[in-house]
Amino acid sequence: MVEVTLWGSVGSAAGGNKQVEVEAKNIRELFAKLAAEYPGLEPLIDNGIAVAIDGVIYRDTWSKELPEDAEIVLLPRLAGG
Amino acid sequence: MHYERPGSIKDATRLLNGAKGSAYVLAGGSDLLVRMKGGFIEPDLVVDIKAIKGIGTIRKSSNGFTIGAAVPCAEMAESAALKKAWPGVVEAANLIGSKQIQGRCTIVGNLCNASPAADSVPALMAAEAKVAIAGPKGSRTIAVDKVVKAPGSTSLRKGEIVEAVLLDKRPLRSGDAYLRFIPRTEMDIAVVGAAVNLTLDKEGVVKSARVSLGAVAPTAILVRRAANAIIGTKLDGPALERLAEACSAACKPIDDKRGTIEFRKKVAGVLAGRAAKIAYKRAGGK
Amino acid sequence: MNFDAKFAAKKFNSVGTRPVRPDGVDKVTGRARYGADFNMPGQLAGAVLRSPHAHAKIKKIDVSKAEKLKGVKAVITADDLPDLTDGDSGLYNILDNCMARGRALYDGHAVAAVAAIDARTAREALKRIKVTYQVLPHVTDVDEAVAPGAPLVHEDVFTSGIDPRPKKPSNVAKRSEYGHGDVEKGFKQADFIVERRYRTEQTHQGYIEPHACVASFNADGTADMWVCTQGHFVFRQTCADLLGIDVSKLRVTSSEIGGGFGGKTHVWIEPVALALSRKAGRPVKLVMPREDVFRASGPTSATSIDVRICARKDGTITAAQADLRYSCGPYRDMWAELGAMTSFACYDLANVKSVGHEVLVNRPKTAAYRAPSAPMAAFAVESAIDELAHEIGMDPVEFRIKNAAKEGTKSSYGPVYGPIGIGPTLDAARDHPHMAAALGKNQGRGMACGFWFNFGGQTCTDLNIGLDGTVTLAVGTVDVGGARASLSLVAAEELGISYDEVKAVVADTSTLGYNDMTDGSRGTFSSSMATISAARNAIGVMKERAAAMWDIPVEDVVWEDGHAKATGAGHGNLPPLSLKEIAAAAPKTGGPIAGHSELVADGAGVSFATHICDVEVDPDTGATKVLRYTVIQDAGKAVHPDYVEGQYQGGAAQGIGWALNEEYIYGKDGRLQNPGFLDYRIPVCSDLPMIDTQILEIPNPNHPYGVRGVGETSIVPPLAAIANAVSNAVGVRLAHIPMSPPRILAALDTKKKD
Amino acid sequence: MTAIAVSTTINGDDIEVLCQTEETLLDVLRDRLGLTGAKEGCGTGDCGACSVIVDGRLVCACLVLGAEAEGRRIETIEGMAKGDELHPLQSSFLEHAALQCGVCTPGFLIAAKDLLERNPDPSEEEIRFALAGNLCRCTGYDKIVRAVQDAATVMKGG
Repeated sequence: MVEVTLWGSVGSAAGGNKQVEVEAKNIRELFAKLAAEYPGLEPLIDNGIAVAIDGVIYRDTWSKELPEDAEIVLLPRLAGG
Repeated sequence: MHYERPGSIKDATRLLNGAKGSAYVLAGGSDLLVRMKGGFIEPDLVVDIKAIKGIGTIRKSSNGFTIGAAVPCAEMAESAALKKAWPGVVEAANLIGSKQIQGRCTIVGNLCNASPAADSVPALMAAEAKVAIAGPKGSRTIAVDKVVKAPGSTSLRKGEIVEAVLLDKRPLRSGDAYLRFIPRTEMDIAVVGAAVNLTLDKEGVVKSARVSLGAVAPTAILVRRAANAIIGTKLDGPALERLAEACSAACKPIDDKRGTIEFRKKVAGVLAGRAAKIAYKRAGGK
Repeated sequence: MNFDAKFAAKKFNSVGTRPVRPDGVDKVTGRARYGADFNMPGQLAGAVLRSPHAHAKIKKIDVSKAEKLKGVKAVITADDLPDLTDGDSGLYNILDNCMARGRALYDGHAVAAVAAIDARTAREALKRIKVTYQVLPHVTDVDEAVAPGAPLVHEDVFTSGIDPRPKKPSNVAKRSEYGHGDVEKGFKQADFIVERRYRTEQTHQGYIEPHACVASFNADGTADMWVCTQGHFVFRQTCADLLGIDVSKLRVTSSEIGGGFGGKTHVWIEPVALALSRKAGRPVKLVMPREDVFRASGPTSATSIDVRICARKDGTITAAQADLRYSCGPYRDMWAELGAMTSFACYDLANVKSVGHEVLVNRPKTAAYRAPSAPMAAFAVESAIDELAHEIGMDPVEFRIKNAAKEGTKSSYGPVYGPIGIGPTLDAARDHPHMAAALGKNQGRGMACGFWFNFGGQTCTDLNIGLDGTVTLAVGTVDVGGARASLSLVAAEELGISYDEVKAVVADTSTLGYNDMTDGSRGTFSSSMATISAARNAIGVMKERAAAMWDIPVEDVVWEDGHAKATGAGHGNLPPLSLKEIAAAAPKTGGPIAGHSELVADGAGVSFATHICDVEVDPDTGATKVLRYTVIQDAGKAVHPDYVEGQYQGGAAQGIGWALNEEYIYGKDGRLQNPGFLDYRIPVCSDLPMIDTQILEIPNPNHPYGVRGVGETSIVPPLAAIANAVSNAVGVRLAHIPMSPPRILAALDTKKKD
Repeated sequence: MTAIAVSTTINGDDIEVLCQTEETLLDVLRDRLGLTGAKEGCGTGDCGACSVIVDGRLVCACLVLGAEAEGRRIETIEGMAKGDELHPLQSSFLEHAALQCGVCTPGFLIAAKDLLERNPDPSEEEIRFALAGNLCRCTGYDKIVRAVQDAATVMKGG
């Protein structure tokens, strides 16, 4: 079980939930379970959500494992210049 | 579009006079080509005057200087005699655009483009310059201030060409200066321009003066009250204050993308004061 | 792909040196080919007709007279770009922006396009297209757009991110909130408070090369495109989606790119060129005139930001709050959200809240511009921080050091930081001789910090070893400012050969796997990671070949200094085999030698910078001169220090232009008044001093060499650094960017009257 | 009749070209003659990317009509190196990394060459004002100015 913080527009898409607990071992599983629970998140996941695991931001490495005690934050996918 | 390159003034005026549609004179092209590119004008005829004999030279005579209509501004800076006699006119001409523009642009073009913000025009007005005009009905000479009527509009009649700018020989103890304000250090159109031309007596008192401002009214303006404020003085503090106040009061500017009314009024006075001091020093005043 | 990206400290031979770039000679001799420098046989000239209205219903477009003009080969409107976006609103907005569908949403919005035998005919054809508009009320100002009763850009947009969903439509497309703690509680604990509204005007990336492409749509449904872009793979995907082409049938080649800064991460004219070519049956070259570049491509947001920050007497910030409104143009986006995320990222705050509002206006679609959205937020926050330091009576550097984020700080946008560089850049600023230099009359000094996330992403490289032992490195991230040099250094480093033996090229979309764009400061970070991976794979192959040549087990071969060496008992007397020798033997040992790499380069380290600047303000004209400028930034590891310095200097210069003179000026009619370099005033050479740089190297733990992105952060601090310097010079707080001379003079007059 | 035959000299070669009367010298160089080293950054003389030298004068090729090239001597970036040998300014720009995207580089090189031919020993301020007509958005000008300073030293034989 990992605790996940949903921020900014990601939180609004999940019905205003800011903190959720999910049984997931990697990012792929996390997204699958979140999409099932909060259908509003699905389009965001399709367009890309960034996952910060202990401060390091992952945008596409869906195989990344989620350590039990890790701090996990979901952010909108960033744009750059 | 037809392009013609006549070899004589006569042919040039004949071509312009006979043109059916819109006809334009091409000297440096730094305004004309920009307007063509922007689609603001679509000339039917362009008359390139650079092949006309003598039109690309600066001539010095006992009466002063004749600057041909096709002389690029860069060349004015290379004429030591002109620079010495009329440093304000030359520095104004050399503020137009970049080095690349300098290699092409002309003061006659700057004048005939009839922009309120033309850099060389206030300097020429302060210098009491005249222009020689050739036309189908002969030649005439008029004061520079009579050329521009309104933004984009001149008093030139169909078929007429400004052949040259005429600058008088300088009396002793004379100096002129031109300053402009731009947001950057180069490449901008003047937000305010101020030119001062003056002559001192032996004691260093201003004997005569002309003050002209650009970019603060529909055309460049001559401000007699500002000139009067410094005549009879050695540019002491109160005289400079009166000069600045007269300049600010004479402005009829607009708010636009380059500056506000308040800004232009204030800075017109500031620049006129600074230009007056430079001109005074150039005239030998201490 | 198993690739260990963990940082391992090592001594470098090539990385960190400053060789001449491989594309250099082409660029100093005029041979390098940019977007507009390419031509195809039978090519037509394209041109686009644009709306003169800020907001108008397009009632009718009559193209018949244009089509009848001799030499015109195709005229297109939105009808020729049917909607294939299948409910994807983001993609639909891109389509609508490329060619207006029913309504023109800003001055410069494309409404039709032509392809003709030459440019003159194309221009003439545009004049013959008759568009009947019904002009609608418009709004261009970000504050006016959120005011009650403002004209609506879209009548069907309701603010998202608010519970319950509003019943009335609004120009605020989205609200997003970040932060933690309790700001109201924090405000009660404070002794000093600063509260102010800050405004920044819209700026353009100002790349010198206008958008340009040549598109060729073939009769068999395949297509080719040559284009200046920051990401040809992304352009391929977007164009394929919009035109209904199979991705594999559209081959996109990226030209040399004449600057992008985010503006060339979005498609503008490319789908139009393809649609013209499809209709005309011939290649079409489409180049945006400079005026169109300003009117219709990529400006950044105009903003209005309310900041409230407070602190105790001892200099501890107890609460910080920002309310940010960012203009998006006519399409919903995430610009305010990025502003909200970055605004307080430099600080360690117990109570922080930032709220972003995406504001729709009748201006061109906002595009990414170098650390998008961060400079404006930093301007507001760093100005307020400076003011607060003054109120408390603390030195602004010490005040920032006291409150700076560090390893373990919970960032204002959520995650907890690992090892980061804000502290070291502040320490370096405090100790820099610039901080102690004397100031003269009318002069002021300012400093400010900046943050950018940096990111990585999908990356693919090929490394091919020739028979002579020289190496071709094919990368898929567009080189915007020297990356081919940096990546050649990395390949040379890893293989143990000389830089001169590596030639890096940017491959087209048909010859290499997918790559994300060069954006988010990811180019060198991610492609260097992929290059290291590819080189290590090639080394693996070479070890096998050496083992075959020696006829020993591959386990007994190691790679050192560009040589295969045999280890273990019994092979000790085998002389090492050089890369050249192994390469020469390749045909007989198994064929070509190559290393490939496909990976997701995630884990880019966040980036921080501190800037210091001195200015002199003419109190009579409001003119500001930048006297001295210093950039201090963490690079992780500077692969090619010249180009790292170049990024620092270039970002600072863009920020200086933004701070002092650059702005979009709209008339009451909603039309852009300064669509050219004459009145959109980017800094010229004589405006700037030398820009000093100090590169800090705090290794990124998630890159083998410790590399972080360096491209974007440098534009974040300058707005505030200059605003602080100007405010210190004149004794009035300047809160409206750009601080043009009329604004400074007006502020001085107000001060005199007070 | 709006097409016009122009005889001119470009980088020492005699060239004859037919162009439309409203075409600029830049159009003629790029589209008629394939000399794409000069770039169109603005078309209005504000960016200097199309800098060329006409009869010894530095100009923007976008503000000269192609027809005006008749009988003139034109120098472009393509003629700056002598065969394999780069001009000292070209070498200096490479060594100082005075280019990032490089699109402004041909214009800067031509303008800097014009400067050093007129003033072999310019101050930093003189360099900055002489190059003010050439916009660069990548470098902040720092390395460009240093490259010109260094090239000046090399050309003086220092």
